[in-house]
Amino acid sequence: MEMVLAIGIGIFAGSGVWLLLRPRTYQVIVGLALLSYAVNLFIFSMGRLRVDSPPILKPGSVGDAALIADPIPQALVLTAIVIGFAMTALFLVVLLAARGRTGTDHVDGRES
Amino acid sequence: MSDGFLLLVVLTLPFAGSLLAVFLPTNARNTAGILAGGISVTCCAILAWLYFAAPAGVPVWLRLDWLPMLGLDFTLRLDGLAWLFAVLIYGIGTLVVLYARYYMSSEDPVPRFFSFLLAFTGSMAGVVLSGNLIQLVFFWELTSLFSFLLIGYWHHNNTARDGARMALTVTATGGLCLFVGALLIGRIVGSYDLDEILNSGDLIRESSLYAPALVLILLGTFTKSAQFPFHFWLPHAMAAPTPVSAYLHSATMVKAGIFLMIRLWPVMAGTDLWFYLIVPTGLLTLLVGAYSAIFQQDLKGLLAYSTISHLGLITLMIGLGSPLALIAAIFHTMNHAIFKASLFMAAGIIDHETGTRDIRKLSGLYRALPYTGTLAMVAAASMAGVPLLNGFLSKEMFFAEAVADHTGSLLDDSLPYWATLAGVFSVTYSLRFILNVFFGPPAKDLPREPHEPAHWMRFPIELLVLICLLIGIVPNLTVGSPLRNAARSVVGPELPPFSLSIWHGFNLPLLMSVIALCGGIILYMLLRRYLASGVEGPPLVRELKGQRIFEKVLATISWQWARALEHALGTRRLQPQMRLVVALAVVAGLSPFYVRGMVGTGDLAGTPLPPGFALLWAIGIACGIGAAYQAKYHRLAALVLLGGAGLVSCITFVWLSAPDLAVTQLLVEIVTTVLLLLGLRWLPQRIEDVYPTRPPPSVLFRRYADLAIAVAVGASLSFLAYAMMTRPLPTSVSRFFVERAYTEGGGTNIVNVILVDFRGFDTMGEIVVLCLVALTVFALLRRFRPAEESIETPAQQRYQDAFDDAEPDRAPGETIRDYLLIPRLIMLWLFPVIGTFAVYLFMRGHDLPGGGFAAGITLSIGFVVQYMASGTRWVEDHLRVLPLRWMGLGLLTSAFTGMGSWWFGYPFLTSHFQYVELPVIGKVPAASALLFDLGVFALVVGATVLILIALAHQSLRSTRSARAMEGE
Amino acid sequence: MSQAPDLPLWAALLVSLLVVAGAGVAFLGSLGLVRLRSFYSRVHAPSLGATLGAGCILIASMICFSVLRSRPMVHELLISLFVTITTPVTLMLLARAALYRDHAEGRTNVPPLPKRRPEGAGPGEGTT
Amino acid sequence: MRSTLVDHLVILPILLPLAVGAAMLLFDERRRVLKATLSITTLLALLAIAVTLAVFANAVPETDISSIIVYPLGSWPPPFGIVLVSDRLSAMMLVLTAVLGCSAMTYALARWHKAGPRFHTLFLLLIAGLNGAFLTGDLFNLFVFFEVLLAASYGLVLHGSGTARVKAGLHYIPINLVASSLFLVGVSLIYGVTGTLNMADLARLIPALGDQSRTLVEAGAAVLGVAFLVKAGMWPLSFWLPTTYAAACAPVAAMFAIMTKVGVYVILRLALLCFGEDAGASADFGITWLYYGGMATLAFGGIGVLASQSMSRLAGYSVLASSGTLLAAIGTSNSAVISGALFYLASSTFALSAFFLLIELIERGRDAGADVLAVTMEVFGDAEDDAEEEEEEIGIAIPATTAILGGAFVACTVLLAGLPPLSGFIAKFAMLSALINEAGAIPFAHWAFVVLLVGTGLASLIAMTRTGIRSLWVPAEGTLPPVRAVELIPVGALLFLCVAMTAVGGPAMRYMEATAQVLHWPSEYASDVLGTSTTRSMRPATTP
Amino acid sequence: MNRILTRILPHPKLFLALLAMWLLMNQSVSPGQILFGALVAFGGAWSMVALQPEPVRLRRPRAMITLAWRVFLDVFSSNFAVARIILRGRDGDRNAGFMTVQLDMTSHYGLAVLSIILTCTPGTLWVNYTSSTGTLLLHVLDLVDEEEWTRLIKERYERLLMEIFE
Amino acid sequence: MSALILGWSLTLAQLLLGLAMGCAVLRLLRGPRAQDRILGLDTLYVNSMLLLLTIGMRSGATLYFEAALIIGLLGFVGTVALSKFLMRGEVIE
Ligand code: NA
Ligand code: NA
Repeated sequence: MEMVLAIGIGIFAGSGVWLLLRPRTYQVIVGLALLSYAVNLFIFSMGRLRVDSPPILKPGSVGDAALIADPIPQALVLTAIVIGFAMTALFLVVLLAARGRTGTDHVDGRES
Repeated sequence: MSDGFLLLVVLTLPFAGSLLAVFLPTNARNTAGILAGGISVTCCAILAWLYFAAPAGVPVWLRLDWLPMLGLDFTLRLDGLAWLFAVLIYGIGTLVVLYARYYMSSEDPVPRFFSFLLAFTGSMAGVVLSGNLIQLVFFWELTSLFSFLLIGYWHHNNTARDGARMALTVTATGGLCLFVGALLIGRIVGSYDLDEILNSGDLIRESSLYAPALVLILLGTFTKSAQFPFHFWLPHAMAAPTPVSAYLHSATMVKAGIFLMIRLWPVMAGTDLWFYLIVPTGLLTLLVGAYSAIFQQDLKGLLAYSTISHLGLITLMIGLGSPLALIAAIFHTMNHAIFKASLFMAAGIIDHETGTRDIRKLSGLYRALPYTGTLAMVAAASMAGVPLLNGFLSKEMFFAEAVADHTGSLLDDSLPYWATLAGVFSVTYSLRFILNVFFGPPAKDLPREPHEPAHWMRFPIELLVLICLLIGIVPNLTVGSPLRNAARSVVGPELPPFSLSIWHGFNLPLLMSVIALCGGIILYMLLRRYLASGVEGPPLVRELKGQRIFEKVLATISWQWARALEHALGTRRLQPQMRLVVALAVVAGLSPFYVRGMVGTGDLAGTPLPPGFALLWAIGIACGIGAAYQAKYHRLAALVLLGGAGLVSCITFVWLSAPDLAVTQLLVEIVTTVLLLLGLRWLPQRIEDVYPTRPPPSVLFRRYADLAIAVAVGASLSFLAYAMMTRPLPTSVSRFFVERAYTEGGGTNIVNVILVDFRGFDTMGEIVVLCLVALTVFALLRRFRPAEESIETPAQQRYQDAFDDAEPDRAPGETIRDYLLIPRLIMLWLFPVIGTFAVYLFMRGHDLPGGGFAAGITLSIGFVVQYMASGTRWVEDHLRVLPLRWMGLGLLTSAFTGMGSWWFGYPFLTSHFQYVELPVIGKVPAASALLFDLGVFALVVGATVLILIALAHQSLRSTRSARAMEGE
Repeated sequence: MSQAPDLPLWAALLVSLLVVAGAGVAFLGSLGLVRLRSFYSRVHAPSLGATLGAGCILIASMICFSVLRSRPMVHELLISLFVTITTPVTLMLLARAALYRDHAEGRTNVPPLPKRRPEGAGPGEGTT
Repeated sequence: MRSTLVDHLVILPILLPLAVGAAMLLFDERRRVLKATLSITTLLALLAIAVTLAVFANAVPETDISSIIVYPLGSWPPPFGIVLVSDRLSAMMLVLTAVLGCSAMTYALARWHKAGPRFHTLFLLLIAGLNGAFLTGDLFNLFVFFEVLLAASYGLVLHGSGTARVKAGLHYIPINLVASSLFLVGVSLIYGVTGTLNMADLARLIPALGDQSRTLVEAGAAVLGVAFLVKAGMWPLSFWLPTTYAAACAPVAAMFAIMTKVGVYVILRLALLCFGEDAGASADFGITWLYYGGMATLAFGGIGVLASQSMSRLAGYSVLASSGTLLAAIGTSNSAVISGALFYLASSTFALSAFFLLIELIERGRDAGADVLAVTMEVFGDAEDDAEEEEEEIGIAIPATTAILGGAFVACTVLLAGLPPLSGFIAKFAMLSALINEAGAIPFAHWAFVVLLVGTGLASLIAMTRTGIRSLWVPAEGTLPPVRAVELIPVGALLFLCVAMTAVGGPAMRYMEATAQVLHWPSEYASDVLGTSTTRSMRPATTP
Repeated sequence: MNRILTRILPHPKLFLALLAMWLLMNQSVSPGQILFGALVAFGGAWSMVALQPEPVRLRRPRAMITLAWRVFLDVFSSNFAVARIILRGRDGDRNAGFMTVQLDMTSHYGLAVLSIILTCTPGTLWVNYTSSTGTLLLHVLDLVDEEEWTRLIKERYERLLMEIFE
Repeated sequence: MSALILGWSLTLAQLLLGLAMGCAVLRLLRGPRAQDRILGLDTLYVNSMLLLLTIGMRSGATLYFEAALIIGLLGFVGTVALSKFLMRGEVIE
């Protein structure tokens, strides 16, 4: 599983970066989204992989860290997801505004 | 008041006056003049008092705390040398003020002029009075700055601007070199204190840093004192008003360099390096200056070059390294200041009275200006070194030193010849100044009819010429004592024997003087015809114009090269920048592996791979690569594929025990899809491919490079992730959370307890981000201007409306009504369902997957569904959605919940929970964290809805504007 | 991979059967997406997974958890309800959007757009 | 833990602007007076708080570190919970932020706050983000505050709209988003190896790491470093910066003068805390790169300053030069150089901020295209021809506004070039003096740094006089720029601070020295932070 | 009485549905959950007031049950039918095609339920409904006998639906 | 024993659902028209929901149920938006 996930992270990141380096704004926003998937999974993987052991306690019990998935990376990913969403929205609007004002969808605001 | 504080007064009075003058009204010529004059006179008086009151041979001191940790105390130090220079500064300063009062037009904003002048005076005084080398540099740079303002005083004139800029550039550059030189001296000596430096001559001369320090300091002094090849700024500084020229180029600015060389002479002179750096420079300056002066057509230009020449002479004498030469240098500095100031003022009067300074136009002025003419002749004679005048005395001393033996080198031996030649030149240009201007036929076509100026305008010249005569005739009585004092403070208490008398008998120097006088007259005769022809500039080196070269070099280096370099080393385009950031990140991230060696996989047992998971990721990979492939031409396809990739990562979260992440990711996924679609409306069809056939090789190469970078990033991240995942988890802080989530955080969903309690502050920041983005989106869309092609309603709508219109029985809009008839009904009824679901997600969040964020997004999806089903107008007619309120209240709720703990004396965000026992219902959890989460919920609803709705509103706006256009 | 929950044999068998059947139906439906040749035919495919496929798996889930928890666990009903309500919305909207697109592009193999009187609005050829 | 009052004071720099900013969302956009009053009051309060914290931080002898205030949020003890840490460095940054905030906001009240919706909220939240970044002692919380300040900065860059701003945003945003991704990768990697997010805890753990773990942590730190360096504007990660800063409206650009300093601050803090002398095998990790990178940035900044046609770009490149100076200074890992650099940090922040405000005032009413033409004329035109014509030798009376603008411009020039009499000179002197007085032989890199420091100063001088002469001395046609007093006051105040820093340089410099000294005792810092006890056991919780 | 009830609790059926949904989601019928669920459902019902939906009239519970059973059977069998078509191979959908049905029902809710039924039943797809004419355009995967389909829809479903909703 | 049976059958079911998703993605990638891709995404959503349910059963925990419920209740929103975009050129009018 680790290998598959690692490859998956790599592919998402690679595709994202490829798009980030493209000249069209829409490519960049898709790239950013892909990159953020990769990064979220990467953060998540820092807690190592656990199947069937979600960080949710039985009511009234003191948890045992050895038995459940590390909750911290999950909390971090949650924050990252939210921020990533916000940034996608922001960049989208900026790219729309740029498209409207410059008449091109090139990232530099002019065809080069 | 102690003597030290008197020094402080001497230094600060001009600055205070300068500040005061700024606030004077523009036309307050007299007030400003009186202010400036009064200050100068006061300072002179204080200096005079100090001369008599202070004990001889012991400097007057003042030390104030400034930056002791950096070895920079505010130190003032007045010894004989400083006194002599200070008197020159303030004495001539007084006369210049008086002169300027009459010279400057009444329409001129004179207070500004006097303000700059006073500040400059103060800075000069600061240079000579500094008892700390860094402090000296401090004032040194100030003189550059204020001289810039003075030279550029008539800044509406191009020449003034250029002259000022050149002077500043050259002298400030030198100043920076001097600064570093001073720092080196400080390192050698271990102190910047002048006393300590002056006591460390051997240490300095033997240090390995002596050479760089000396070179740097000399660069500073040479540029300031206009030594060849840095002399070119000085003639161009003549664009300044004449009082400024008279002041800057006689007693002050240019003498700062001389002063510093004399100041450091005891500790730095006496080496071969000193001799061979300074003497040739001084000699070249002396000759080039004098030679150029002969051929000047501008009166002030002639004086400027003669100044250069005299500065070269002084420098040369300092460079010789003998105490006698030094005394001669000090003496000549003084003499030059006196006669040159008077000559500049005389030139100023001529200019003022005739309206021109062009020697070719001037002639026979003696008739109109007999008095001024006489004064100018005496001063010029002094400049030429005619006996009975002060210039003669110091020049004799110079000749004597030229003849004396210093190093025995060829240069040393040839000095008498060069000195005589310079003498010849100086006689020639002095003659030219007098004969061409005052004698000959009366000038015609002068811009103004000349008259003798106001008496008080002439008075400074009279006084200075009188001093020339007095010194020239009775040197010992007049300057003997101050000169000796000054010399003692440099050379030491024991001065070599020297005599200040007019007659030393028939000797070699006298012969040289005679040769110079006769030679000068002959040369003038020979050159008369040539000079009368009106050619500008000296022959042989006419093409070698320092200013032109300087401008060209400066423009080339500071503009063309800089731009080329900026272009080569930087970019204004996004892609190269992005490439660099990403590539550098990869390099940086991998560098530790290169340095420390590779890291293998860890020994954590791998998790068995279910085939479904492998299949899932095959799909994920296909989606990821597909999205990357399609994003250019098939935006919608890319969007859909992106959704697929998101779904895969969401399922991965579920598979790997992160239900909260899965829930959140799914919801965000949905909103993002809607969001991007809302945006796609405003992205018109892509323009045709830039490269319809095959892209050029450069583009292909860039693509391959990008591909390489992308692969590198992917591989690195894969590698890192794999390396980490196969390593056992370290003892982590999460243990603390796991153990306390329920007992102290009151929730079983550890992730949620972390988010709202343990690390609630992160969440708070996160919702602020969301809030900010929503506000930004809102603000940006308020001014949104869609692209040309997308202003119209979309083609589909036009097609459908046209169809409805064309059919006799249909009305426009019927298609969309029918289209949404049933979906709308279902979506309408889903609103309370989704709302209920949101509440459910919210309520269970603390114990099970869910929480404020997920609930907020859910509710906002509920809103969006209504917008999609019924349209913006309809929804806003029926529901009052006030996103900004939601956001504000949400943020405040979270903040105030956190602050609630203050009430109980705990830090911000300290949570409180307990179970409340209610009748019938039983135990109900009442955690402050829930309230905090409520704030999160409200903010998320507000922000998400605001973003989506702001985008959705654009459609309304565009139809509105389309309608408005039709109406026109 | 962790162990699946320990159910009584009958339940395990029943659940297994339902799960595999449901997944099989869903797979068949999705296979239709690949194999059917016209878009309008393909739109039918996902409803297999959404109805019978989902039904089987949801029932399996209900049985599984009810047995595990020894009390009726029927919240899966909600999913089936929601899926039933929402799937038509999407398919309907999508099919009609496709229809209008085809019209706008002047394709002839789709039925004409609705007019007041259905003049010979017979069956169109649904294949491309 | 010390007195409760001071304790809660630590969180106020974050909380106060946040709450006020949020509350303003509830008011209608048109209630400008109310909003202006609220903003200014808040910012002044923040200044007071920041100064109090600085005074408190400085109240103990220089040799004592325990003046730091640790504020455990939620009463969770470090390293588990998030802590805020206020020491000399943080407090100084807070003061800078508050000063810039006050002046930029005052300036904005003349006109800019009306140029787009919700300016006050955006601005206050930016302040909250900055303060959070300066105060937090937690690596991930730092990320969050970075995002807060970036998100606010995105909004503010775009404030006022217009093509140039939108185009700048189109570069600024994705670059920073990528940097944020790198930040996340770095932080999570570090967490994955060490199991902690607390900076002090990290400092405690890093020396004892195993070989392979160390390599992985360093990889994380390096990636993190790239992210910070993007924000700090190190060459070649900084090409976006001049354009962005030039495009932003004046008060925003003035506030941005501290944005690069956030990156520098974090690098300074983390480099010395986690990779300082105590860091075992990781000691001085990456420091050489910082040194050379900083110098490259400094050089590039200088080149850019010379190559700039417009004043705003010039200012943008000056920001780079300032960043480069600071990064290189950190790279020397010499306490004396760093203390000089801290002084420089304050001085250059004030100067750049004032300059950004000033530029707009000077350029107001000027034709934008005139700049390009003037430079080209100057370079290629024949100066000799102009000299021939007779020129008026009577000065022109300058209107008071122009005179004030001119004076302020000269002050900015002097500051940026590092010339006397303002604080730029003291700052440069402190750094140069420390470099040259390095014990033992002066290394070559130090010489290079000295040359670059002096050289960029000169470049600034040349460029500034060129542009200043062009815009202030060349007789302008047309009307006077409409400048309001409320716009001049902040410029004056900032410049006055620079004068004050020169005049009372002693105490200021002593503060910086103490700061730099304390930064070199990471273990003390770590034990102070980690030794903080909380009253958690007494918290009012009932176990269910 | 009824009017007073709707003043306090509009959309009582929705209220009950939401309450049921709440309890189902929470898998609990504790008094606390019922109370809170009622509260939420109450809010949900009131939120619907703002949206002003067309009023729903439901009658004939027996017809509802009959309909549900029929639909269940049809869906079940259609699944197999469609599966067979899919498995048939490349041109399994050779009989697919569009057809129109003239509907008499006008209740939007009835139409909605009909659309759900038809779309949920694999093999039939509700494509377009023109409200002005009452014409329904269907796509059928196995369109061998158009009459048969028309009859199925009109008699098996529409009649019952009209009983329920009109 | 029963766990083994259930385990294997769940694995098989997951495999089948994975294949189903694969088919959907194939359509998603191949198109040829936008509506085909949207249909693919919709199918993908339904299949993932089922996959989530099987994962839930394997874990024996109801914690993953909400994720499936979200797809069931809200999964259609994306497809609706996409369809409406196809039909009208904009999502919200
Ligand atoms: Na000699
Ligand atoms: Na169907």
